[in-house]
Amino acid sequence: MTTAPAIELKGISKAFGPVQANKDISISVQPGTIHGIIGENGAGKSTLMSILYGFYKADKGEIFIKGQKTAIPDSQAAIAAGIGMVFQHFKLVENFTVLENIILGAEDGGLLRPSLAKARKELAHLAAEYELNVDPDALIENLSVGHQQRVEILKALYRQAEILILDEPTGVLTPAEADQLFRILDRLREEGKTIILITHKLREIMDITNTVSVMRRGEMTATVKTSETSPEHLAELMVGRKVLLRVDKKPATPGETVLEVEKLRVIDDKGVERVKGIDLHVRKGEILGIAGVAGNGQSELLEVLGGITDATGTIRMNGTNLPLSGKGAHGQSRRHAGIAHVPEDRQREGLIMEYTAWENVVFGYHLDPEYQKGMLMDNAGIQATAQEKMDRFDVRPPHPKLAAKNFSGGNQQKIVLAREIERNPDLLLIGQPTRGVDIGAIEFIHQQIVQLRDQGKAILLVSVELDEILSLSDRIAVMFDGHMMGERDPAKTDEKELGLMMAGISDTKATQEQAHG
Amino acid sequence: MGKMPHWADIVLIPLISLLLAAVLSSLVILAIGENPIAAFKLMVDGALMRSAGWGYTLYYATNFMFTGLAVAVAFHARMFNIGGEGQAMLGGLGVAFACLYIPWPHWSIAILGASTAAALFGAFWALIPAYLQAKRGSHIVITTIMFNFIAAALLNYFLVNVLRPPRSMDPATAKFPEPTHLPSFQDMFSTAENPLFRGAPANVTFFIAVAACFLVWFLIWRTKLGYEIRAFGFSESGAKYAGISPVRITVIAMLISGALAGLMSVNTTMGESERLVLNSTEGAGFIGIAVALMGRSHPFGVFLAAILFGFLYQGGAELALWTDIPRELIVVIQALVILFTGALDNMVRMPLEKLFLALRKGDA
Amino acid sequence: EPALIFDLGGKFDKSFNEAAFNGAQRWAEETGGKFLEIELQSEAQREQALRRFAEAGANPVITTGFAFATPVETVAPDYPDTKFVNIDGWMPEVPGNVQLIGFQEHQGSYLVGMMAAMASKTGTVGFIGGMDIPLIRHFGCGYAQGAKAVNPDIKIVANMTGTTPAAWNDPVKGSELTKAQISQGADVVYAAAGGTGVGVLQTAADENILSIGVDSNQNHLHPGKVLTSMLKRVDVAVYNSMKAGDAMETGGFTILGLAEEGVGVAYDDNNAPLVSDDMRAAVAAAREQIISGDLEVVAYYANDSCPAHDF
Amino acid sequence: MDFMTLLQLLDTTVRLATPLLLACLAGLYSERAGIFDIGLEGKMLAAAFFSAAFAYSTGSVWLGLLAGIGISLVLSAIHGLASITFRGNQLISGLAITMLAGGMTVLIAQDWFSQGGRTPQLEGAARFNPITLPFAEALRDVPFIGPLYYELISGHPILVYIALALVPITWWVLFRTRFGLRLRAVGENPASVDTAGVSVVTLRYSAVMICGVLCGLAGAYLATALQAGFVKDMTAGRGYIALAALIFAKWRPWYALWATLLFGLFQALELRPDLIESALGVKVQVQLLGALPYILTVVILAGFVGKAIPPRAGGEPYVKER
Ligand SMILES: Nc1ncnc2c1ncn2[C@@H]1O[C@H](COP(=O)(O)OP(=O)(O)OP(=O)(O)O)[C@@H](O)[C@H]1O
Ligand SMILES: Nc1ncnc2c1ncn2[C@@H]1O[C@H](COP(=O)(O)OP(=O)(O)OP(=O)(O)O)[C@@H](O)[C@H]1O
Ligand SMILES: [Mg+2]
Ligand SMILES: [Mg+2]
Repeated sequence: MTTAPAIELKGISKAFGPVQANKDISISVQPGTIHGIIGENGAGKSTLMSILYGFYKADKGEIFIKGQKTAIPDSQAAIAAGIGMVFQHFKLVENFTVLENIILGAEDGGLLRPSLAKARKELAHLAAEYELNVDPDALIENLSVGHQQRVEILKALYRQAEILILDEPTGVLTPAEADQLFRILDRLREEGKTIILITHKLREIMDITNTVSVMRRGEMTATVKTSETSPEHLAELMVGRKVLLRVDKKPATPGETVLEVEKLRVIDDKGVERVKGIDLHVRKGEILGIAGVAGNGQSELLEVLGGITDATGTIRMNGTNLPLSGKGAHGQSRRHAGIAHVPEDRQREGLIMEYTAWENVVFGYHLDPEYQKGMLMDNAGIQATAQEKMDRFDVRPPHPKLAAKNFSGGNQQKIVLAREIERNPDLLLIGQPTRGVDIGAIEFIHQQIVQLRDQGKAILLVSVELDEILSLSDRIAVMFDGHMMGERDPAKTDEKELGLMMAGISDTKATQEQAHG
Repeated sequence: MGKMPHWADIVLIPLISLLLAAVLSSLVILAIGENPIAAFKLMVDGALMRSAGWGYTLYYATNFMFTGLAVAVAFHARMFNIGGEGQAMLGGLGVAFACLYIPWPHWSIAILGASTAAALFGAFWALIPAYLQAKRGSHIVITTIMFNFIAAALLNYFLVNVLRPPRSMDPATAKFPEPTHLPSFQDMFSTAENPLFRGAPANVTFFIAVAACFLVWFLIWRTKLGYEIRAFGFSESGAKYAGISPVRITVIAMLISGALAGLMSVNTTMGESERLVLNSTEGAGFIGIAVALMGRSHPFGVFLAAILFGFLYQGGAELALWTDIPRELIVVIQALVILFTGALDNMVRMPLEKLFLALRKGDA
Repeated sequence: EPALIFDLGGKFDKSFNEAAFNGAQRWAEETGGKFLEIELQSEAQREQALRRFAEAGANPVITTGFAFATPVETVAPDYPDTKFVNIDGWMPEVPGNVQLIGFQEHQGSYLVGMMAAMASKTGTVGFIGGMDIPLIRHFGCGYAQGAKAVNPDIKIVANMTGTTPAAWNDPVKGSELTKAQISQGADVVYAAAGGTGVGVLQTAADENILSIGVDSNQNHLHPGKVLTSMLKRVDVAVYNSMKAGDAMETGGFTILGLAEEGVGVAYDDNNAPLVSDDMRAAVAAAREQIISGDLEVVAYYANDSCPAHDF
Repeated sequence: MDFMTLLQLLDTTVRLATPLLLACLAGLYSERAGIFDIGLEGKMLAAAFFSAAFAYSTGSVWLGLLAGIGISLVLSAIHGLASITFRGNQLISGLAITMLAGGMTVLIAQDWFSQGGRTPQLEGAARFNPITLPFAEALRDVPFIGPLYYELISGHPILVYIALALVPITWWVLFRTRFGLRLRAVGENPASVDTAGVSVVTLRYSAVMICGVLCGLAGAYLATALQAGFVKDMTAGRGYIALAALIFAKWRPWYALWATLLFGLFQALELRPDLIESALGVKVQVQLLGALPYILTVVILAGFVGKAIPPRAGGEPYVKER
């Protein structure tokens, strides 16, 4: 039986100014399948999908939907052609309710009331059918990322999408949430819907897709049946060389305690308690991994340790108490105390995107006498230092005078790491070290972290990637709702147990369930 | 890699934008029944072809340099200081107090004292909005506008009730004593056989303004503070991460901005009128915004833009002297310059980028 | 050829500057001559305009407004062959080629104050000034003295429009101030506020009370609603200076008061129905007394205070 | 202060608050859609001039109003062009438009009427005259209600009632209609609107144009209702005060009404030093009195409003492709 492909792209090209994001790309997706797309950062995956969704206009090329040549000048046309898309960065209005977001652009008539009523009914229906439960009256900004993603999927389904594009949907999800997402995708596939899935996680590709395409530097380099390939092979296709997918590390030899945290509490601007009295310690030569679903207080913990947010409680660094609020509670004093901090969000915090790489290489340490020359900053000296560090961390391109925003995500992360690791800190705080970073860069970043540990440094790692936590940590602590749920030895636990703890199933209960399961 | 060569970005685009503004201005002049070419010639003759014309052009440019730098410094910290006008008024009060109540032996010392007073008073007037912005989140655009109005009232109070000499009608101070009079360009450059800058108000303050351009450049691109100001301006969350206190930077940047705006009054009050008059600021605080924008917040750009606006001011005065064109024409021309160079700059940039891209593709 | 420099208010303010312009216009029509003119836009242009006109051979160079006193004082010695005139200004020592022309505004204001008090039925009269400067208080002070002379118990409501030059040009505020004064009982309002006065006169007409114009004869703006105008014959001063030309006498003060017809009260067809014979008689009598010196109207800036009203 | 005085004070408040309210609502539409507009002042000014000029020339205030709205729309289109189409800096564009209006009005007025940048005085049908609401005369003598109705509620020009009616209408449009939902969304996150298949550009232009219409009303009110003609710079900073009120109102229609009434009250109080003196028992410096509305604005912004969060995409041009 030969059916027309659900989607066929022919010769798509797209340039952003001098950047050729897509070069003569052709791809065909069969109906009722899940089609994976992988590729390094900046390979052009998102761009290609955005063209299909009418968000960008292709410079060249044709689009066929169900065999019909279709012009997609804007998203309206894409929606009409039955295409729905969940973007890498959600396109939701934060201070609108779920319902308002759902109907936006798909209202019936000029008045809202009937549209809202209709959407409420339809939503209940969809929720029942696909297990996509969200409170229709909740404000988006109060929802977890996982729920926000559900809203995006609901938006597409509400518009009766037959073809659903998901751009890196699992980057922000817990394993449980990811599993649930895949169950939903499975169900959709069974109903005959077509799904395109972009991800950096080869395991997901292997688990769920029927076919997979690989992109590299704007070109489509291969399309293979998932059943006929392996993760190693895909990684090689993506990066163009062999990649080590496992972290290679010796057992830890922890020394004395570097950081002690007691009864730490954080209350945010809105008066909500985000961290509810936690204790922890990190020793020399070990990596303490903190697992948890985003939004359970890990970010706040990092920010307090990094001197960004005020808190109450005690933090002892090498035996000395650090101030937690008021004067002295800031990033500078933390750095003096020997704490380096790779923040979770490199673009908002870790880097000044408009600054050049060399300016970013001293960011946070810019007051150090070593970077000063009299009253002025020693720009020439800093540039030389930056060049050295960038070379050592294989930042590409190795140009200190290029603005940070012109580096890809992975290379931006390398700049931050180069800065923080090269300062030779006693304690390294590191949040989401590989978020949105491709396989090649992940490998490198993981190696650096382990090396630092082996030099006898203390490392506090926060990540929502359980894989990462499991493979890097020497001890694992799980946070839920501002509490510490308990600690595990990575050798003696698994994703399932951690997943349950992350969902707030209490420590003992988790062990029990573990025992039963 | 950029889409256009750097020179095109900083030279070609402003030039074309200026040209567009000039064309539109010509149409306006035509519409009110005058000859734009003759008008333009009159402006150039009056502002650039005589030394006295330069004396005026540079006098105005001095004002605009100070206010332009003030706006630029605040811009680097991502703040929009619309309060230059009020800060300059307060600066004027500072100059007046310094010149009237302290017996200076010589102008060279007096100018130091008066500049300090002007900077302090201007900075003080920027302090409150800055503090409110940093601590209370009160929008600085609104508070600085309000502070312009309040400054006008304050200045008026002092001039009418405190500083006005008895019997004088004018809400102005008495003439400052002789030792505070600053050497004008005429004093400095004229010789008996070759009189230059006759009667023009440009004075030593011009050199202070030029020095201020250099200093601001150093401050912003060569010092720790400048590094922190720019970092804060680009990303407040980034600044917090690095341990840069937003409150501190907001306040310091605004203090510097206010001080620069305040310094303008040294030129007008000490240099030109030699007394403090009510409207000595004459909207230079607002022109400063345009100057900073046109100069892309870079001191050298500010310098050039200030001279352009100085030319427009002086050329406009010449128009008003010798033709029937109302003085508001100059306001219109300024508005068009600001519109085209500041707001509609992409109208020129977008096609140019395409052009350069096509050229480069052609080369490759 | 003579030159005329208007102060920052602009030449068509319907009062002071416009009067100067009218004088120049009259001279031009009568003699067929031409004159140079400029409206300033900046403080620094004061000297510039003076110098440029002097260098261009203009003679005399006439300036309106007290703010020109200092620049004229500075510039005049550089151009000994040019004669300078300043209206309203004051300087401690008058250079030999400068003539200052001043008006006894308080005298004229005294007379309109009398008329206001006589026309008022409520026993409350209003005064609306432009920018709060001594000159305007000087107007108001004469007005208050005149009103009190007629009715010692009269209530005088006085407001200034503002503290910046914008106060000369804020008819909206003038209008609201008039309404506020009406609600305080005022039924005659004297506006000494340049362009702002336009709003005052308008609202007074709208609300059916009487108003008093200033500088030029403004009776025609709202016929039958403007009680009178306090004339300040800037036009005559300008006309005379232009006519005298180079022969003009300089080096001193010309004071134009009631005696010289420099200030006065406007009677014409527009306000004829409003002015009773009693009023005319009383005003004429007071005028004689002031001219003869039997009655002294205190000038506000004699010692910066007013005996009849606390500004 | 007796009842009548209070009524008169409030009456003045309403009159002075009306242009602020119209401008504030204008800004509200624009800023809710993500386009900052500090050019309200300029649009009002241009509208004031054109409405007065056309009302004078045609003898009909309604034609004048149309002309005022027309020119305000033209300036809005320029602002839209700069900030939407060409993604320019919205603050600069607003500033330039204000300057342009300041210069052009005088230039054209001078060329047209030769009265020093002023229009001739408007009379009769060339002005919006106060309208007496039904029963105002009849009820006048009823205690309390009568004067309240007659003095305060009745007797304003039609534009005052239009401005007041626009408050609930704006609320309804923003929060009860599809257009309002999209408008608010485009000010918060234009990408959400774009990916929902709705044109960001069209939405933003409509918001900017509505802003133009309201500024047109505000300007026409100044020149043909509050005053009988145009004089240069007659807006006297009202556009900026309206912006302050908008922030104070946190971009909400009903709050905008209260905020502008408060500012109107400040301005009304400034006109009544006698009341302030009798209330405080001391004489207040005129300069202080004049600065009072501005000082109070700062105090309120600092003390009561706290951080007012503007629409999140406000002031940023929507750029899909770098
Ligand atoms: N709006 C844009 N304007 C300019 N350049 C862009 C834009 N979007 C993407 N690009 C560039 O196009 C190229 C492809 O980007 P794209 O986002 O499609 O990559 P990707 O494969 O999705 O990467 P990632 O895995 O990081 O999401 C990159 O070099 C990127 O910088
Ligand atoms: N203004 C720009 N001009 C030219 N190229 C740019 C520009 N900005 C970014 N790039 C290119 O974009 C790429 C980075 O793209 P992008 O922003 O998509 O990062 P990313 O890898 O997708 O990171 P993340 O996944 O964290 O968003 C780099 O290859 C860089 O050369
Ligand atoms: Mg990306
Ligand atoms: Mg992507």
